[in-house]
Amino acid sequence: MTVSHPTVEAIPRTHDVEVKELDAVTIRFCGDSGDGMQLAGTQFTNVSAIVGNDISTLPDFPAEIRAPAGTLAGVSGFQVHFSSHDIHTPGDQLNTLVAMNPAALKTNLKDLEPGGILIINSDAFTTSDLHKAGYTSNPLEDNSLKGYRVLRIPINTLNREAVAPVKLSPREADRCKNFFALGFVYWLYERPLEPTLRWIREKFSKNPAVLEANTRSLKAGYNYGETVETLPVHYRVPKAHIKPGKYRKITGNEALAIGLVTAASLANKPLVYASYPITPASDILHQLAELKRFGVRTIQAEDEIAAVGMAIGAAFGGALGVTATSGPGICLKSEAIGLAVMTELPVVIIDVQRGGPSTGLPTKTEQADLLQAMFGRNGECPAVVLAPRSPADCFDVALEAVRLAFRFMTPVFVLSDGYIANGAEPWLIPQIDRLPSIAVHHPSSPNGNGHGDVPFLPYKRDERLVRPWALPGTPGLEHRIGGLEKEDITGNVSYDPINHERMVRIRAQKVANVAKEIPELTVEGPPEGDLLVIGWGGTYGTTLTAVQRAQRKGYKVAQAHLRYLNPMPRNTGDVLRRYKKVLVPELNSGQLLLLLRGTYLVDAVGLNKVQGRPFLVSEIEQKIEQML
Amino acid sequence: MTVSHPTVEAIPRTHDVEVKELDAVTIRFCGDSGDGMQLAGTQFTNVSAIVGNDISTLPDFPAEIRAPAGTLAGVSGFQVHFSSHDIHTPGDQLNTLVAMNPAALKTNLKDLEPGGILIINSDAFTTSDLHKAGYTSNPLEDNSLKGYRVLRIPINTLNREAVAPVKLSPREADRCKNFFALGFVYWLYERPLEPTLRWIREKFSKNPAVLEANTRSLKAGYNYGETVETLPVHYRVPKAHIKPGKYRKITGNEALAIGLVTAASLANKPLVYASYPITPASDILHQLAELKRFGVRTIQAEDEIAAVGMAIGAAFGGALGVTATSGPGICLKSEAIGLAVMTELPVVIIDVQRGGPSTGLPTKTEQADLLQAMFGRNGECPAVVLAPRSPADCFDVALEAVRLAFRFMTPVFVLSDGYIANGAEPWLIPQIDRLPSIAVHHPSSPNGNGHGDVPFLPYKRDERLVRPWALPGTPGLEHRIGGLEKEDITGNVSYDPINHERMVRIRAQKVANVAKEIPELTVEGPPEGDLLVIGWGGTYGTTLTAVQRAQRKGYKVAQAHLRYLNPMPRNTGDVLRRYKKVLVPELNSGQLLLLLRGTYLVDAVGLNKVQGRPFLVSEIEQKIEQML
Amino acid sequence: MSTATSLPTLTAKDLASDQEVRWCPGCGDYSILAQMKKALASLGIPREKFVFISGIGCSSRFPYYMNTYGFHTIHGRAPTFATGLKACRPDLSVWVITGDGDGLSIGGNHLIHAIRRNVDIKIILFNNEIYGLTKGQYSPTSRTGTRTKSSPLGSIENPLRPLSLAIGAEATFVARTVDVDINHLTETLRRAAFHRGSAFVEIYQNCKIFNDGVFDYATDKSIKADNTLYLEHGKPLIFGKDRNKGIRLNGLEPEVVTLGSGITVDDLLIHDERAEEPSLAYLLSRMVYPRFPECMGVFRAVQRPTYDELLNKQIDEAIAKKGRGKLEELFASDDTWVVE
Amino acid sequence: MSTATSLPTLTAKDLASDQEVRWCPGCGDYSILAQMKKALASLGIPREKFVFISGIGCSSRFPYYMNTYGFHTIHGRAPTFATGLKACRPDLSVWVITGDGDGLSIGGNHLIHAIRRNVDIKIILFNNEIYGLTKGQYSPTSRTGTRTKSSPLGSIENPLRPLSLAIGAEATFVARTVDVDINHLTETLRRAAFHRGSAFVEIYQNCKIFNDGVFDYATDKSIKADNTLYLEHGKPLIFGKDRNKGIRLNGLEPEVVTLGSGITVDDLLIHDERAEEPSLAYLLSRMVYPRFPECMGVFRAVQRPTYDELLNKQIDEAIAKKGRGKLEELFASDDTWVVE
Ligand SMILES: Cc1ncc(C[n+]2csc(CCOP(=O)(O)OP(=O)(O)O)c2C)c(N)n1
Ligand SMILES: Cc1ncc(C[n+]2csc(CCOP(=O)(O)OP(=O)(O)O)c2C)c(N)n1
Ligand code: SF4
Ligand code: SF4
Ligand SMILES: [Mg+2]
Ligand SMILES: [Mg+2]
Repeated sequence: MTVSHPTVEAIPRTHDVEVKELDAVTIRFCGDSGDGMQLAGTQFTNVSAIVGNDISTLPDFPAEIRAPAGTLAGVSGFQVHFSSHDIHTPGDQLNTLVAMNPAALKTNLKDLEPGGILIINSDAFTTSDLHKAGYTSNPLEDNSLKGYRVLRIPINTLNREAVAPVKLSPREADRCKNFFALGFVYWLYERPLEPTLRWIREKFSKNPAVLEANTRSLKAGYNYGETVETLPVHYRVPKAHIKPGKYRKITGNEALAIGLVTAASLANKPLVYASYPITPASDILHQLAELKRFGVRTIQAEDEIAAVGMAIGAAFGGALGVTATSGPGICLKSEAIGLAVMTELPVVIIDVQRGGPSTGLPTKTEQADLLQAMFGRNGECPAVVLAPRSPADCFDVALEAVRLAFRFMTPVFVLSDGYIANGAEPWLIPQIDRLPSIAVHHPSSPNGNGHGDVPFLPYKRDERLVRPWALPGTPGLEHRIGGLEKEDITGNVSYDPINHERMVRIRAQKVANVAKEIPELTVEGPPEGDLLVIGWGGTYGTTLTAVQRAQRKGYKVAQAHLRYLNPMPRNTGDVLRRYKKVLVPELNSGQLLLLLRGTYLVDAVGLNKVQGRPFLVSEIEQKIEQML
Repeated sequence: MTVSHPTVEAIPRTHDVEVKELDAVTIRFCGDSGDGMQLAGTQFTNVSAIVGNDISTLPDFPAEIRAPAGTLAGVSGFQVHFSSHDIHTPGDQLNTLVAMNPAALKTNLKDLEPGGILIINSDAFTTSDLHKAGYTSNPLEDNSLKGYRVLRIPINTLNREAVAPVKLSPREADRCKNFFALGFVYWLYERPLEPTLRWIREKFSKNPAVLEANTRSLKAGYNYGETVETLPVHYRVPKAHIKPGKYRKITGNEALAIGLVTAASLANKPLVYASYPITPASDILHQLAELKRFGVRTIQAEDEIAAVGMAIGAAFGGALGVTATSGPGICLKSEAIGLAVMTELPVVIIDVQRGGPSTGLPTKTEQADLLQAMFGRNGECPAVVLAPRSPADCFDVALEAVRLAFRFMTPVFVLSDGYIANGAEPWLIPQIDRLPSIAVHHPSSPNGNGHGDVPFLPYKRDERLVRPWALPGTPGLEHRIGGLEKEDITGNVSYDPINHERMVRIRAQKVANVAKEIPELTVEGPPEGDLLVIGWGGTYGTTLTAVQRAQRKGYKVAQAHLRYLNPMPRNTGDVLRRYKKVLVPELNSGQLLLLLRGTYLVDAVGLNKVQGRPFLVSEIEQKIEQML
Repeated sequence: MSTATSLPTLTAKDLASDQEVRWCPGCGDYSILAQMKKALASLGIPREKFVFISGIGCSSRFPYYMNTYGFHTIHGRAPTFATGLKACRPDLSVWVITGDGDGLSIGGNHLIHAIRRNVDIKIILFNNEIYGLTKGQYSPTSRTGTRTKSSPLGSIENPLRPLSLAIGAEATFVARTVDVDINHLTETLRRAAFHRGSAFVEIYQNCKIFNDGVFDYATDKSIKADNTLYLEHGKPLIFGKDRNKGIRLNGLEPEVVTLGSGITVDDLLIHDERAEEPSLAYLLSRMVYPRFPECMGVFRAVQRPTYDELLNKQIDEAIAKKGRGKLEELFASDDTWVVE
Repeated sequence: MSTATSLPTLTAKDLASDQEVRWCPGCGDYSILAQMKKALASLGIPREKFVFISGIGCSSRFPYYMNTYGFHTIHGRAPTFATGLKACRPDLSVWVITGDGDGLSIGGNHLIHAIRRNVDIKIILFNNEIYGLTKGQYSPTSRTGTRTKSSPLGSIENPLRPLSLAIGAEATFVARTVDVDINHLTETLRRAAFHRGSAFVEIYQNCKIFNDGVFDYATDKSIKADNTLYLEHGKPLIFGKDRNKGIRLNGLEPEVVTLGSGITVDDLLIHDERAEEPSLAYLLSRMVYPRFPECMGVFRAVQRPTYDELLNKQIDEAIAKKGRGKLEELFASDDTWVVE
């Protein structure tokens, strides 16, 4: 599963156009926010998926809505890793970089491998744009790009020519230039045009001029590659051998939205999704708001407190109550989550983590809310905490979160992050009839002595310590719940000291009981050995790749990945103790690390990166080698 | 420092009234909320302090404002431990219990030692009051009190007689009965009446009838003891040998209020105290609101979020900004505290912890917000965390919190609790000129290159990594701060990945640097040995007493107590490792325990009690013995 | 909210829970509890359909004492729980119980947003102009100068007028009543129950312990007739022990006039609770003792679509238009491809 | 707030920070920034005395662009920071910058409480009827039916009217202006600056990207005269391209009339921004396009003691009465005893 790079050496310097087969390629489209790079990247991803590659993507937006054109702050990028084998990351280093303007070149060049292909829109390297990007000399002229395979293409000019026959304003004409660039890259990597042509036809069906222009641009870019001998070679990345089935591309936020709707349907519950917009969680709201036909009730609340209150209110009424936010919003929701713990109502709280503390880096990724999810509430206040490991995994985790919330009458946290939320990968569409069922029971008669004369006991528990979920509207089960300590069994307000301790223990034990019903922790690699690399959340793919590389080098290293952070799988301590060393890579300053050390007393060490972006495979690989 | 109890055996059964000297006594006054037990307890405490005993108190209020008279929910109690030596707890078991009604007897009897003195207002044992208390037979008649030394006094009757000469309604007359009971207890323990008589004179100067009645009641109670041979003995607890100086009695909330005003004065800063009422923190607001003459600005905010925002706004303006609340309020403040961490503004956040989770047990004590204070915010968001160990210690901790906040430009948490907040002990009034000074520096000119042409750099740091506190209104230092990640030195908004990581580390290191300027952790007992008992906050006195008892029994056990929870003293790991075993008693499910294990990898074990009330000395003592 | 027809009729007693009521003796809350039970029993709605949701405060203990479904939530947030519940359970009759601190201090934002959305919930604010549960601090409705534990030299804040605020927040139903006027209280609660949409009711409630007597001017039998004005739709604004005083409009300013000597009933302002624009209701909400009598009754009651109705309607319409969504469809909502 | 006299006069340029302005090209915020600099430069207050405090949103980036003290805080809470600051620093001129989401959605409660307390801060709400920074969801001021990312089938919520809400919350100064009307904008900001107490200004602001053109009726040169009415104290309410239309009161309902044919200026409502009771201001705040022209200018401006003033006064009075407190005294505020 190594990624081979087309280095300068690998490209035979002849004028015959040759096709070279590659195992995997990482390409990044970048340009100004107005240049349509997200679109180009998405199209490229779709086509690559359709031709059978495995894919993984990483978009990178500017923080501003519309930063001034041409500035460094305005650069938007989209990275695609596509390959002929199973991949788990969007790639460390770029094999090819498309830079639509000087600012894009400046901010992205450092990620291009030595000798990598650099496709440059030379028309954009005007004095003014160079200046905006902070270049004092023109990199196209000062020899500073000599370590790369530079393809200077006057994209503006060529594109304008291509669309000239269509009646468009110059500005409209220029808007097509992402398709020209895309067309050229399609040629470079032997991608078919048809899927994108189809997309253009559908998207612009109401605007024939733009339809025509974009079509022309795309083809012109392709033909330019074919005709002009810019490069003596183009590349082919064969199909990956992936599990047969029907696939689609999915981002983490999409998978969460779809997962929640699916879970609601499996449980036969209405989904009430209440949320206050916040980057990078808002898209879940946007997705779900489109799904009215699926019976989804979305509420845009006045703030995060209201949103979680609404979700809990819906849960009290028997619905699937869900809320999502990012870190600052979790702060605000924490008091109400405590109420859900006390009243033992099922509610799912999604935290799409971003760079912190405070407002931090809203558009960047991080994993620094784990301890907040665990402990960010007053009193002893345990909740279940799960974390998806990849975009597609969000679907499964959504289902599992709902299942556990209902089964254990408990709030469940889902810790996603900006990387998972916006990144995409292929998703094997599940067969509906193979999906797990989610059972829910609501009592319809008092549980006292079986007769109506003993009132309903809302805190009488089953063997798993779970209390009944009696719904308002059910005759004879009238009862009151609330945030004051409850008397065991009756649920009446109780100030009794011993009862309080009992209830604190019961709440903890109930959450601990979840461990009895979740899979044990498995490892990828030898069941014991020199090093265990254990992580959680979005670092999965990168860690796996790094560990596999180290394994191929002969190291006795294994990977474990925690989907369940509270409670952890019951064999976690055993697994940890089977390796001489334990490494915990996290995009924070060592949060899981503290939990593992404190809980299992293993001298684990952390690999910590807090830069608002994911690990590179090489970073983890290096650390592994350094430890062995 | 053992506490000797007057057991039944110890009281010579003769009719001559004898004076017996005791080392220490624990007494509890209890009755209906309307019975004035808090007042009786406070007066008894004051007098005991004045006669030179060491004291420690524990009030216990009902949760309701005015629960129905005579019910169990309405019982109010006040416990005083007074002694001829240094004491650190309000006492485990009662030597004497005053029960003004059946409900009070029912809820408090279990704490009375076998053979203890039980003073009962027999007039209150009517069928109706017995019924309200849930008694099916009258304990005064059914022999169930035979294990105690019961003194049945018809207090209502005797009191009414005593005040008969004064023109009062029957209700007003009955209101004096707490003074009758108090007078009797004064006789029992040889306390002088004068301090209380003086208090009555001052308090009721505008109401001569009540003044007169209360005076009569108090004296009548005393005389009753002297005259009627209820008990063949009374007791004397000699003066304690305590450090010379001027003393007053102080509760934790008072000490915090006074400490904050003192700190503001030492730093020459106005105190802006913004708070939203919540039990058990509201009294700090009430105290400070009375101190307008000291330049204190109290703001009753619309909620906890507003309160912390106001405190931070005041800090931005150069004032001492403080807010206080209890656990649920910390949830709400957490987002803004993150902003204070990011903007590095000094602000003190007091959490008077109470039973949780959620609304929990508002009037009860607990230590379960430690991890919330540490981690209850999004992102990597370190703040300083301190905890006072006793009511009087709150004064010192308030000063230290302010000193560190200013010196390190950081939010500082103070974790008090309901037990410390309402409990009282003698406080050696400090000499003003011996108080530490609190230095604050505000720049008046740009710190760039020393000339005006380089702008002010709000995030340029000194050697301790502390940024300058430049105040609005200073010409030439105009600058902007905020919750987005800051560029190192300039403080401009920065999305740069490497800068982010640097800033995360700097913020962590700055807080870690505090450890360089705080005292090392000391132990009470042998510097190494079999067991270290380490705790934090209000468990100090109980733990100390238990450890000292174990030491006297010959065990190699020592106590350490953490005032600084983040960062911990630099030698904490060393100290922990010098003992074979480590015990961490906490009024939670093991929060410091997790931190110590996770940080220092010692196999510490917890002794955990979550009953909304403090440890008993015996509970810790037992655990110590069990571990050795 | 479905109203069943052939049910065994409820009595107020059926609505009492088995929990001991723990307010202070003499607290105005007792009367409100009693009248609430009476009012609900008269509605023809089965007991299990009622849900009481409260925040925190003395008043917020209310749900424990009702033998209905109840949820004692957290401070200030009750309207949010109620909104979430009503959004998925339109069949329930949802009542929010709040206090002047709970609803107007910490909870002000949720209150105004629930009101503007016109969620079909009944919000009953017990205004005792004090924080009772936390033992006596001033509240956002306490009059300037009020001395309390947190304002020993007198409060320096301007009080909010709950009804003015609600009207400023697009309320469709606002009313005021007082704890001791039991018939008016019962009737006002019934009116609120019948309103489709957010109904906001302010109840003057005496806190015996921390603010005893603040509403004496409006409750003391000997003077209340001169200090209060009971609104009736379509009727002129008349008040006074002798019913000889009224409110006349002078430009946009109300003024108190005495009938007779040239001034007749025809000169008086006529109450119109159904006015489309709330200017009258607003103006009435500004009338404050001692300059004016304070109005009691329904200030405003207009019909607007409710939030929960509209929410469900969008769902129904979407389904009607394109059919109920199927999971297969959802999964395939982006381009798909098949790997063989 | 002290106004210095013999200072080197400020220019708008002196108030520009060195930070690159990063709003979208064409955003209405640019104009507000420019006019703010102009307005402040004219006040005679030294630059270092200005503090801008904002929440989160596009609008809330404002402080970064002003070369004054600035604090970009958290979402919705700016008034709280401003209140704390002003409470201890009465010498500063404190401005709060907020948006319709920041100030009215998450921050509604702090807004109304700052306003009712009459803290001496200037609150400028950029109303673009949308969430800009989070890329286009509807806001509490978006009109019912607005289609956005979070309301693809149209919003089902009733919009809040910011001025009605402020007036409902005891505001002493409320005004409205619009981003492109630069003179009126400057003048309105100056009026706010001169007001002692909380000044609340709503600015209609065009969001080029997510809500372009919502205020066209009030800004498009060809129609705006017919759709807006510029208030002047003591003047009749006249508007229209030909200045021949006016507002007359019909009972408590405003109505649009055309001058001539029997209707004269004397029939029109006269604006009185200083009316003690806010009924007129409230009524004007309810006039909404297209039924009415929308009012611009100062709706209400009355003097009341400010919170910060009163807070300091209580301190001064307490000191005047019993002398400044000394620590010795404080320590001995309970019974003391001496151990020898
Ligand atoms: C988050 C939070 N903050 C503060 C409190 C403390 N608290 C409980 S009730 C209350 C105010 C009660 O006043 P009000 O709403 O007027 O109710 P009342 O007791 O007067 O009926 C406060 C401040 C709390 N429980 N939770
Ligand atoms: C606690 C929290 N919740 C949500 C957000 C996300 N957020 C940032 S700005 C904003 C709304 C902005 O709208 P508005 O106040 O109208 O400002 P505009 O961008 O339109 O100027 C939201 C929801 C946040 N930053 N913090
Ligand atoms: S404190 Fe006041 S409001 Fe609360 S129960 Fe007692 S009388 Fe009623
Ligand atoms: S998104 Fe709208 S409000 Fe925000 S900067 Fe752009 S145009 Fe202005
Ligand atoms: Mg109240
Ligand atoms: Mg906006």
